[in-house]
Amino acid sequence: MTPTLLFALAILFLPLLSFVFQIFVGNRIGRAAHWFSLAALGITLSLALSFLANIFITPGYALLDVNTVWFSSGSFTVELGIYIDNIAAVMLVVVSLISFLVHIYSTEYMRGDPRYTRYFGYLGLFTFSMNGIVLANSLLMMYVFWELVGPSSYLLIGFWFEKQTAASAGMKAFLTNRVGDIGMFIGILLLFMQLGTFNIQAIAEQVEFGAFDGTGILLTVAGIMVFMGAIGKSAQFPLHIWLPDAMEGPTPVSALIHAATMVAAGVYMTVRIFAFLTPAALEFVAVIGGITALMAAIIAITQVDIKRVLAYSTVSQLGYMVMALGVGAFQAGFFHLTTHAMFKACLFLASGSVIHSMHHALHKIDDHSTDPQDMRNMGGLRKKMPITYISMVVASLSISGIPFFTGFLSKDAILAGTLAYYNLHHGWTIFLPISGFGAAIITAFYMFRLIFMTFHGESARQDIHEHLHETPGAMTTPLIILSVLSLAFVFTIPSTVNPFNSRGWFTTAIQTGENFAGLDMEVVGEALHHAHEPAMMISLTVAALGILAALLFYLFRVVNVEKLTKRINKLGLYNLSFHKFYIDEIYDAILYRPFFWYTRVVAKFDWELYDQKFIDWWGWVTLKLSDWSGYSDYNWLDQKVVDGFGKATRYFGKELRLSQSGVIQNYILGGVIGILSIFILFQAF
Amino acid sequence: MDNLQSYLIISTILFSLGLFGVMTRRNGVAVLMGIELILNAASLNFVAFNRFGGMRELDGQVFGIFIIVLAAAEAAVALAIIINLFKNHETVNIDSADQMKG
Amino acid sequence: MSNFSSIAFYLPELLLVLTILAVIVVDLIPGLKRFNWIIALAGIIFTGILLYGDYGVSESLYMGTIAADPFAHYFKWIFLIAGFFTILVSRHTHSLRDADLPEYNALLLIVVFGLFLMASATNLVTVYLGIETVSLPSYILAGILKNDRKSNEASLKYVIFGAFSSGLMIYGFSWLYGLTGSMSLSGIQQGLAGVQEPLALYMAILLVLAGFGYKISMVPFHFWTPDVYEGSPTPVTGFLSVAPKAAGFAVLMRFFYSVFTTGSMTPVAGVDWLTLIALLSAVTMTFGNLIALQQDNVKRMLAFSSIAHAGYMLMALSILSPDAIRAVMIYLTMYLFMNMGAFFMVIFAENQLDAHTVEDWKGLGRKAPFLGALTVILMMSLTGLPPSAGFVGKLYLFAVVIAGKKFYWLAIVGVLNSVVSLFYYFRIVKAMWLFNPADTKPVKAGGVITLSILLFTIPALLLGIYWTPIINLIDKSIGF
Amino acid sequence: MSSHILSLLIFIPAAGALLMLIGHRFISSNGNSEDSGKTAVFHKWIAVIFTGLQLFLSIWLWVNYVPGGGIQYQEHHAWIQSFNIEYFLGVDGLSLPLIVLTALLSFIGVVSSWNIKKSVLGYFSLLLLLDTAMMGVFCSLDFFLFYVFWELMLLPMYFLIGIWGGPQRMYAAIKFFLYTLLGSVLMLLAMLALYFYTEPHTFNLIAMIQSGAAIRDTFWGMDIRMLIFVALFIGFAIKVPIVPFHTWLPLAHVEAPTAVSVILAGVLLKMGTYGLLRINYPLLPDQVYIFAWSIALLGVINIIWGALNAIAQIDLKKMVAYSSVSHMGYVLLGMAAVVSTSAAGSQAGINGAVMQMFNHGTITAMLFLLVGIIYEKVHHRYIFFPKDYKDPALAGKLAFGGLAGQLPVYSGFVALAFFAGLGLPALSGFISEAMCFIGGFSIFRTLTIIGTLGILLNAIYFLRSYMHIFLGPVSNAYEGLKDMNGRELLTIVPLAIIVIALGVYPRLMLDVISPTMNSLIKLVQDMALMVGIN
Repeated sequence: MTPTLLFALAILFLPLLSFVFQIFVGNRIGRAAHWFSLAALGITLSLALSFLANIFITPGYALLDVNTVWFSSGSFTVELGIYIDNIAAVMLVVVSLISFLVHIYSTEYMRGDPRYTRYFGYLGLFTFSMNGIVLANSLLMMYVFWELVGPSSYLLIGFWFEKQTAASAGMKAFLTNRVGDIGMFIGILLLFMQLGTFNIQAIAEQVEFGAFDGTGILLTVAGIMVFMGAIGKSAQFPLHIWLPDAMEGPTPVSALIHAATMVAAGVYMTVRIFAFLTPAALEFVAVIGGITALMAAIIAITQVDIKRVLAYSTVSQLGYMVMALGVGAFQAGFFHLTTHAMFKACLFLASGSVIHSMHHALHKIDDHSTDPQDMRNMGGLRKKMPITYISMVVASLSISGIPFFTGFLSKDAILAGTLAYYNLHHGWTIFLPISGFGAAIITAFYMFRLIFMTFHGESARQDIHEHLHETPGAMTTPLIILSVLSLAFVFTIPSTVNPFNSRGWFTTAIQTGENFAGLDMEVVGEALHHAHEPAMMISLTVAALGILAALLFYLFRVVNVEKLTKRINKLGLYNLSFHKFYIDEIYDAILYRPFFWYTRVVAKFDWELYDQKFIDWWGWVTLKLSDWSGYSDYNWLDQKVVDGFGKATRYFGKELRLSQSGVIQNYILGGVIGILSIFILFQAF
Repeated sequence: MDNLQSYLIISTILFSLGLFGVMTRRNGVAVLMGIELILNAASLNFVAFNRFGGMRELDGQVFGIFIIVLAAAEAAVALAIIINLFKNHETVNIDSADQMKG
Repeated sequence: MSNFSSIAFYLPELLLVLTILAVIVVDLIPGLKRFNWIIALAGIIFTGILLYGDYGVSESLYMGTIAADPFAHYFKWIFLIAGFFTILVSRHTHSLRDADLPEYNALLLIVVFGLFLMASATNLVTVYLGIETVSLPSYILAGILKNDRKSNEASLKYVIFGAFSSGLMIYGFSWLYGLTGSMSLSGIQQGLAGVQEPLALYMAILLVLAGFGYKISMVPFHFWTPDVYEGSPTPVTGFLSVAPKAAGFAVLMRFFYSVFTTGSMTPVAGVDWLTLIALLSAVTMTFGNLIALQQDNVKRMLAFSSIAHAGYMLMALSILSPDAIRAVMIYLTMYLFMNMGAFFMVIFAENQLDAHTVEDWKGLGRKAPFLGALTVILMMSLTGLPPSAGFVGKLYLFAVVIAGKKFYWLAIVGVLNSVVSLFYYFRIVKAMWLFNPADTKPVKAGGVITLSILLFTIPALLLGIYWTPIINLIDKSIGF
Repeated sequence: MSSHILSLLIFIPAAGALLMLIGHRFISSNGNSEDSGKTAVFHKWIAVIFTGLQLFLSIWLWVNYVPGGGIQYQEHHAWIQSFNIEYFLGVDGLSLPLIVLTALLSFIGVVSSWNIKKSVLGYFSLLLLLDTAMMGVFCSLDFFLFYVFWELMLLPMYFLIGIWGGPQRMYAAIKFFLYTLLGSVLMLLAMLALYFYTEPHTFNLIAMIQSGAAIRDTFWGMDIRMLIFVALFIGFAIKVPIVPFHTWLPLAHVEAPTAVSVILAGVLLKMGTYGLLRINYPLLPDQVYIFAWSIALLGVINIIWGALNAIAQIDLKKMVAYSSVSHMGYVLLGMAAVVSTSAAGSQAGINGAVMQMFNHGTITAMLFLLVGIIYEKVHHRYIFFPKDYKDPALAGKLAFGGLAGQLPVYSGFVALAFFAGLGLPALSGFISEAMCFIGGFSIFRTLTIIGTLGILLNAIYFLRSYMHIFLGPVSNAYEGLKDMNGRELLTIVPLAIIVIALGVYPRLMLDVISPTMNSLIKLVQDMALMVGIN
């Protein structure tokens, strides 16, 4: 076993070890048990960093590619394997870093929770599943870990299961994801049946050598099917509904889910399978991403819950990433995944810090009815919580796409991609840049709306305000680290310090992806290059516009927001956004309710009709018979229903026993009639 | 008239009458009589077949006697039972014995 | 064989006659009166010993009117076993305490003698004689409880229906005689080869079938069965449900296989009585089972079920092959044990609890767990679930039908009927075991009853696990 | 020992039952049938010891089994020569997992029945008799012997449900009995037909494979092979149960005592599919080709129909019962893949089906045990109280809630079992379900795609019921509930370990079964060619 493999396995299994430890030993140790998890994640992180160091030496080369038979029945073999290239190495760092920071943060955030140690166990399980997805070299193995993310998210989102909303949210996340998983599974089956392998590299290779001939419709279908998994996991329209509800989990969990794990898994998977997505499939991907990005951004504008704003922002940003992959801006998509992980984690943890503080303050004044997450109860927090404030501003600038911050680099590349795509295809594809830039302006607006409502202005509730204070070091340290990582130079040094140039170690390590399914990456690259400058101009402008609007609306209060809202709402637009386009309600009306109604009907049919009355059909027949024979009345219908078969036999038995009249001469008559009828019967035939 | 056919016709009539009697009479004794008619029809057949069938042996005639003997025994048993019926039901109407049915 | 030399092979029957006489005579001597059942049983035992001496004999006796062949020999064992245990158990039946047991034993022995005659008859006269010898004492036995209205009614219905049926049969015989000019079965078979009037022959076959059908309670000549079975004293019912039915099948098989069948095993000229039997079989078992479902009186239920069993056995006879005879003989053997065992159990329940309906049996299993467990085995066997004798019997019946490759539908009707029969047989089991009794006071049966039930249950189970000896015996007994 | 190990395996429980009956006489003080405390303990320990011994033997069997070594541990004696009935036992990769499963679940069933109060002697002796019959079915290689054991199961089952069951127990018991008997009598006819059509006549299932190919006949214009296949199929389908022959199942499961539900769902259902694989497949391979699509269709219907019904249930046990219907659908889908032209597909399907049989056995056993545990604690098992509940104040209301806080260990195991049930990777169900889908997909694409809906549907009812029972606001009605005790853990933990072990390392099972199953595939495909319909 080479050290590389050993390290990789350690990265995979250390978090699992943490899980096992916390479940079986943790609660006997108590609070101190978190040191075990911290140590495990710390080692994981350092090992991941050691992999990252390698990518500077040999870019574009698989660090590790091992395979072993998991099980086999002769012709049908399933292999397990680890494949680490630069993408995986970067992703590993992202996952373990965020996870590690969340661990640290949680030691304070979750202090005093009755299931404290179990919480750390679940975090371990989650990290394990995510690392598995990253390391997997085959679609089936990826699917395995993909599915494992389900229960880990279920446990974490529903961690405070005493809250009904939390319990439902966990379930909703799991089930919504499963819808996508079905598609992914079918896609995997299609690929396997066609190519006989689950291995991603092998699939790509076979596609390259023309395993799917002809128009490639099958490959397109397979690609879209597999991508359905990403629609679920990465909360793309129309399966995005689970993500905002997932805010019911503890805030650090939200940070983990929304920044580095679960939702990133979908994008990561799309990155992995990019090589064999056909142009048609990519078009589908791009459209889904575009819709998601714009729609989620619009919803985010009107939310008042601090975490919900961030949640929709996540959906929107994920839409960006997916759209990027769809338009062929492979590098940009993955870049955005990485940068987003940092600033979004920072945002969530910062909001958690605010909520934590609010919660304590509310606790002090013995107020249990006020929602600690509602921004309308905040305001003017920046003096009380300076570190939180600064880190949040940094992250907001980053997400809004302001130069010197990471978000600018990656987002700009994506916008360039959409523009390039339009330049190549024209027509309806104008939707993509519109969506991209539109979402960009909205993003800047709602992020700064959030900042201003929370940290600036007057405090809405002075009584709370008095008791607020900055959170402890265990919570602020991760914030500081993450806000530093949201600065652009982190990704560009040592190549350049030019804030408008994204060239750096990252772009060197992560080359433009290959596509064997018909997309000419050179053409795409060329178009990207040309679109770069205009995109930058527009994006800078829209970001500035967005921030400006937020300034006017919420800081300087030049515009009366309430009035504006009312005016807009004349068309129902505000409500549309506030109620998230009514998608949950629509699903409820056209999917959930009819479905459960249907299951009840099925069950009723199965038992009460099919089983209990099946022979009511027999009964009907016998009823007719008895009508003819004049023997019976309808009374028997009222009698208790026995079973179908039984009923009929009993009924016939009852009728037949009438023949046993008790009068001997009837018996003789019966015998004579019998013999005569036999005689006639046999003569007739 | 002294041919097989006429005997057979008579025996068939006897049989039918017996059958009719068995099926229609209420009185137990009358029913028994019906049965006797059926037996006599058979007996007549045997004798007639024996005579007109050109058989060397007299086994048909013997069978006829057997039938008479057994019919007598049967009648004895049946009458005893009918007497018992009368003891229990105060009637020889066989319809009265319909306690068991269904 | 001449009359005189025939006697050497007729000793069992003669001993039986002597026993009958002895029982009657002893009954007249006051001091010895109470020993007559011992004489009866001893007579049966010695008859059995003599019968054993005749093992393997195949002779035609009394100028071809009676056959001492392995076939008859086998059936005689069934009659002896049934007779022996009926006499034994009757002494311990409470309802028979007031009856005139001496007469009763003599009558039973006469029935046994008649059964012997039926099984070995090879001539129209002896067939008729045998059937009547069985029937006449049976009428009296059914009504032996003179003051019991049900018993009286049973005997009345029995005698009228019986006499009527035998009348039909004898009328049919007369036509057969007329058509062929012969009284012996072999003579009739030869004579039938040249018969030109299929209609007359057909009518004759039907009439004969009526007579035999009455003995085996085949639809539509089954009507007497339930009433007679219900009204008769239970030991008599048990005996009637097994022994005369077996004899009826013996004579039916002998008659149809050696009279209405040509030498090359095909039905006689133009009369497809095989299909007729198949139809009657289907109707009989369906009818018996469906009505049995409705019964609450256990004896009556068993009566209808015995009709159904006759239907099962007829199923095999719709295929013309030696295997069919074997299958019926196996089934009758198994049926002897399981059905009589069940009737003994009914006697037990009547004795101890005055139980007549299924309702009365509730909780009996808990009061008498041992006998309850045996009943489960008996019911299992009657239903035909493996591993039990009843299953093996059904297996052979179905095997014949399937091997015949002709009446698959009949096999399906047959198995469906077994399923239906489960329902009512297990009503008894359900009543016994699934309900809690009102009081859990244990109920003890007398030693004889318990032993009889046990002796009949053991074969009902063991023959379902290993039945090679029976098969070997029957294989040696098929020759007419 | 090795030459008679299968006989031992089969008859050890029966010997235990016998010992109980004999011992009862000596131990009970008054000779009464009712149990004193002393006799009850005696019976329980006899049951534990004998099923434990059987379990030990079955594991020994597993360990010493040589994968790919054909039929092993054969015992071959003449039984009824005149009918060519043999006492022929043997084990191959198809029966071995089920034998171990039977022994395991019987043992667990006995342990889980520790609190039985009502006539202990009867209960445990019937349970052991049932054990003997089940073991016999899986060991028999003679059709007649197989049939005898098959039917022998019914009787103890009838009593176990009928005496120790719930309120509708009598109805459930007789319904189960009639339903299964209906199936098995058809099987009897088919068995006899096979016997008489093979030359020389035989019940030997191995010999029949060769001679079975020669069966050619028609009856009323129908191919006799098809008739035989259908008769056998219905017989087995009722046991599986395949929709529409499934309605005995929810009732029987719900009414049966816990241990019996465990055995019913864990072992008895497998007999249907086992029978198909053991008898229908090798004997009538051409018919398998004709019916493969229908089998796949029925499988998919089972998956969907069972799951839809499960979703609507408010009785936890009924839900689990319907989940069995759904899960057995996977087996059928996998089995249908035997006709797949792709070697990988057919192997995945058939091997997946056999693994799913075992895995469902363990998972559903866990589920029923867990339902039994909560039932013992609170004496009901409603998710929601029914609308006509005896207490009108509770009617229609949520029955539990927030149990996860009160019973952390219990809820943890339920979560494990539920996740295993909904096919979570790393737990055994996933592997076999995925293999069944892969197999099915290789030949019946559309059907399988519809079938994959089951992935979602199964998750819905498991998660919903989990939420309603264990999550949400804590209900005050069940304060002071105790978490699982040692005995209950003893029943659950082994199953949990197996579920995880087979989920992580399926080779444990696959390596044992695949040689046998692969040769079965080859046999079916080759024979079908030979018979000429392909």
